Amino acid sequence: MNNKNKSCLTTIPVFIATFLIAFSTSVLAENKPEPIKVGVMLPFSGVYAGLGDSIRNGLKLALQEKGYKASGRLIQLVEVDTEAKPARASELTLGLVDNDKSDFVIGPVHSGVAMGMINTIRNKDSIMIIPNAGANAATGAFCQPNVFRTSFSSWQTAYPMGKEAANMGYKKIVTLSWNYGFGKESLAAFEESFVAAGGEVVKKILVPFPKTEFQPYLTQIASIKPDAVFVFFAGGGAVKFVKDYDTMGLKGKIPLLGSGFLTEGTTAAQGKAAEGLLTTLHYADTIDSSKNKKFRADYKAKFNKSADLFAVQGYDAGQLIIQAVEAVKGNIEDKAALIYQMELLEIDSPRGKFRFSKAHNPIQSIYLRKVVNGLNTVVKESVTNLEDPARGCKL
Amino acid sequence: MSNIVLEAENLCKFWGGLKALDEFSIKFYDKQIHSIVGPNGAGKSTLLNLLSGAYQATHGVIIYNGKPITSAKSYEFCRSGIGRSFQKTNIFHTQTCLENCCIAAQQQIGGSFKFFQNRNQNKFIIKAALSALEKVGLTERAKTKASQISYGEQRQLEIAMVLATNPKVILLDEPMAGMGHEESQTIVKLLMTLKSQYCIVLVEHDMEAVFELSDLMTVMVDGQHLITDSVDNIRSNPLVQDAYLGNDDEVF
Amino acid sequence: MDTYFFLVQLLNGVQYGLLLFLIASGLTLIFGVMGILNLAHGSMYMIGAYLAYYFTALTDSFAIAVIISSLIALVIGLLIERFLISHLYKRDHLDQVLLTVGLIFIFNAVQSFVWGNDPLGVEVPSALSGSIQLTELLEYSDYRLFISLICICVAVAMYYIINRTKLGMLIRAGESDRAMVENLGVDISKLFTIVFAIGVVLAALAGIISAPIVSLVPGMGEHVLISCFVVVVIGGLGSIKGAFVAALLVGIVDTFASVLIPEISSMSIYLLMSLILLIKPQGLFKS
Amino acid sequence: MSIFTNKSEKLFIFFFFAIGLVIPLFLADNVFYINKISSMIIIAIFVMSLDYLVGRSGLITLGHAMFYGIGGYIFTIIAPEYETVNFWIYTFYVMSISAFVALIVGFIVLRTSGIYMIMITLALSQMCFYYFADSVDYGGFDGLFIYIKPETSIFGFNFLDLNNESHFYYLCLLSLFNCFVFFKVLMKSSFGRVIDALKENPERATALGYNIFHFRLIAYVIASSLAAYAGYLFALQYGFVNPSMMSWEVSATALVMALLGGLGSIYGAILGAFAYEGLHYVLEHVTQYWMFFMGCLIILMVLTLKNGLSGLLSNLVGDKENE
Repeated sequence: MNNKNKSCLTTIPVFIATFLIAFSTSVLAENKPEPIKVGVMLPFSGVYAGLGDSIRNGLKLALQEKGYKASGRLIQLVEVDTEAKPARASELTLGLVDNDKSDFVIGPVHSGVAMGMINTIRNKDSIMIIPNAGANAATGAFCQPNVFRTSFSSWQTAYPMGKEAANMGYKKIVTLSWNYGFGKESLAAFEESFVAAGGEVVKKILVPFPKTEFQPYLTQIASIKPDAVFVFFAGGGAVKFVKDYDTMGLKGKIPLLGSGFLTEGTTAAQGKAAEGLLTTLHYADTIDSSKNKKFRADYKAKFNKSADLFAVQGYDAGQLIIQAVEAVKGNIEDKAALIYQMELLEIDSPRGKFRFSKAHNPIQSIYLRKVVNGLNTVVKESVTNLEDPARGCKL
Repeated sequence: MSNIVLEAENLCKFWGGLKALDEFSIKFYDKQIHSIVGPNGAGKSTLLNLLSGAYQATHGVIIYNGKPITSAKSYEFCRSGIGRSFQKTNIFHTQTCLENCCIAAQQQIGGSFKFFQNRNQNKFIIKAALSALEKVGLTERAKTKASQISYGEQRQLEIAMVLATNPKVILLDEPMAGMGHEESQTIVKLLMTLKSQYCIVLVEHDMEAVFELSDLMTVMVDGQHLITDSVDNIRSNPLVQDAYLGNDDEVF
Repeated sequence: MDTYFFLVQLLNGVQYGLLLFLIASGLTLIFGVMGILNLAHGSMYMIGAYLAYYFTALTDSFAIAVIISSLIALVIGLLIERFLISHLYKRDHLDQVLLTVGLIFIFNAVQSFVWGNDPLGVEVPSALSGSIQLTELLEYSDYRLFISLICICVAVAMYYIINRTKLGMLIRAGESDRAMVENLGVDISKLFTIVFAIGVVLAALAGIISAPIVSLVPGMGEHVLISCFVVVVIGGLGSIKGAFVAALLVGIVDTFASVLIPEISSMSIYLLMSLILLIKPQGLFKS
Repeated sequence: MSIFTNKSEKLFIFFFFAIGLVIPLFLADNVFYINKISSMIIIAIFVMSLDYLVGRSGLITLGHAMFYGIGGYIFTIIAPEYETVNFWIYTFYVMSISAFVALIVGFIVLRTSGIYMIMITLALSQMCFYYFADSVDYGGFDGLFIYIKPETSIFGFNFLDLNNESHFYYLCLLSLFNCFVFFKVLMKSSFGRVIDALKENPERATALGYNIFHFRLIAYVIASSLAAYAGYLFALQYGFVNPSMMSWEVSATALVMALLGGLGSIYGAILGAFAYEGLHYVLEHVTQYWMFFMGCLIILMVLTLKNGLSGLLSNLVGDKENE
């Protein structure tokens, strides 16, 4: 009996304390109407956590340059961890919109989460800014007036590579990616332009997500002997794939092409296996502009690591908010006017200047890049001001 | 002589190469106590497990009321009227004695697929359970949890549960195991009264009780049938003396 | 597929299978002796890999990193058993499972806090960075062969320990009859401590030596855990021999399914497990 | 005849539903909390069905989320995309189809027991997960959307509007209450007697003439279709379904909630779901490393509480031992 009582005594205060914390934070958060609330919905745990960190860093850098102020109004961040779980997307979005009264919601990384968020936010007043998730539908079939994207559509990142591959003289190509939306969309976009340029995709391999046992597939590729291989992988999968491609001896024998995510934020972990890889993306580390150089220097100074694409996208989300608020002179309560102004904005991004398409996706240049000493260097501008076809969008 | 209720013909049970029961044939008559004795490992429990359907026979036939039931599922044995008790007390410890018997009675009386009727609303079940408890003399323990009654009482409850299933044949696997003399006598008396209504198959090591109770006895050795006869004939049979009784002082 | 590529794929399958065995062996050992389903097993794999990364960077030597990391894993295993799990032996097995779920949360948080969330990689040690030419295109790296060798060594060592030594005798006895071991006058709690620590070290060791060929990302342990379950169950819970056979089976089936029937390759190992359990409900080698 | 097992249960249920009934009045202008509590209630229904399976019937599964997901997917697939359908009719459809699926699945998994059953349920749910994740028609990893929520009229009376958060909340609360009463009645019934018996001693139950396979199958089908109902509610709440609903982590988390609440107590499922979800919500707003504290709290609770939170409550109220 004594023991039981003791256990009660220790557990109850823990509960009470945690619930008190909950209520006090929620009460505190409700009292100030003045500042502009920006909800940040990114993965800070799980497989995509690294991307979440970069985006948040970029965002903070942009806001800090302006002292967390736009048109005299303070900008406040409210962060939540999505854990990259689509099932939680709606609940968390509602939390930011209804509970925290966010004017802007920035997020997410994961396309599945993005679809859940859009579905929730479409009837709401808040404006959603997607700093990564590339699902074509987000600014295509599902496009919404209050949803903007500062990143890319998966179509944009892979379409130019098809032409480049044909230009390099490759006729037969094997494509490979994880079997999920982003990957499949990238392969489809690549195939679209590659076939149009006279090439042939001899085999399309879809690897179950998130499997990283690539050896059987690489052996299969070796038996097919294509002119080149086009892949989509990101994050940990990209690291593993590039390393495996090298250790299996295929590197240097069958050229490896990729959507830029193959070498984005991963080159340090990939080491020398990544050297020389060709990819296309809307950003490269060595873009020769003062904006990019300053951005990279500031980022390095503040966070003690090199900036990557995700940081750029987060940074631009921050710039977008500041410029939009300034364009309406701080009067963000009129959402229609705010959206109208946002559509007109030109963002001076480290990647180069861009505007938004009708579907609210950036019209941006795509670079052909090569990994040199762990940096994604510009080979050339592959397509200037590429606009996503926004298939199915009625805006 | 009364009629044959349960019968086994050429029953075999092999565990891999081990012959636990080999070509065993036996007949059980109504309203009699038929004891099965033999040294440890003779195959008595195996036989009981086969007769109660817990094991499937390797080959051979079990005939119950003139019909073969060898291939029936284990739960069908009880339904057709072959109840059994276990060597190791096998009751529902967290339930009351009454509830234990209710579980047993409900299968025969029905209602197991009534999802919304309170389990205590079926008076027939309660009645059958109480009468089973009364037969073994546990009426005043009805509301006590099975884990809280004495070991001897648990053995009685074990038998009460068999009775509550309204059986024709009762297979008892060492009902007196681990009991003191007085407790054993309670069971002996109980079995005496039950004899008039049921066909009872008794596996037991307590020879005193066996000789006192049995109408017929079967001696088993090494999974084989040695002899079946009346108690007096067994006692004087030299074959039995040699093969089993005389050599094993421990048993007596 | 011609014979040559068939053989290469077979090699892929065997190599993957051996690695699976190394990870799963600790899980099945702990379950067999202690009856505990250690869900935090995958987390120890992850921690092992990150420790290898950390100490390789610190000491510039993969070999030293292997030794230090294994020792740390041993200490972690001992601490968990002594201070947490040993309090739960008299409780329901599900309570022990719940405890290991709590451990998963803690390990994930520690990983994220200490090493951050970017994908990390470990360079293959230079002594093993060469490779063997298989076809005109394909090579097989020495390091992968080295891993296979380690896995086989562990398998042989475990076989020897369990079948030939006093500790092994106790382990086998502990699997079949706990009460008997106690009656023999052996301190069963000490046996449990040792077995749990060995299991944890095996998981960590798998993480450590595979660090150079995988990418280190948050949550890497959970993916591995499910594959381990499949291996352990197919082999028969608690059977080291079973785990070995099952790991090879899973590795080979997974490899060939990836190439030959890509439409259902994501389900292949689960299909295999379901089929085997339907035919042999206790797994292949249940004692 | 009271459906309550002990005093603590009675007290808890009384207070929980009393507070549950009035709480939307205090949160009228904060839709988020109403939504949050609704989703916790939905999870509680799911956990309750699992608790019945694991705690009352002794069938441990790590694939229960399969039915949670199936419930949502069935509705999304069979309901016409741009047409308003009736909630009750589709409740019937969803539950009967998933009951049918559970019948087939149960037929396979109940041949095994113990840890092997855990594993085979895990395997089947993983296969189901990959089936939906790899499918082109069902939206793959991105899932499917529900554009129009059903209406809830019965005989022309329409008293709940599912687009209204408070109305949806009351629907969830009612569902939870019904679920609780249903399980309690089931436990006290003649059927429940057999389930109790075969959980404690399946061998003896067989010897008494029960075909335990049938009873387990029925329990499995009941619990699974209620899990599907919870998944159906989840799909309706936010208007989408996703394969991650059936991932093994969801099953495992539900099991953790059931254990936290106290296995087999049924009302503990509510306690467990609310405690876990509440802690999760609080901690993730306090620190990015919420997992660390979550893990510590889980371990602390395992070590100090023997029968979960319901056991703790029982001690506090002073219930008699084992009643």
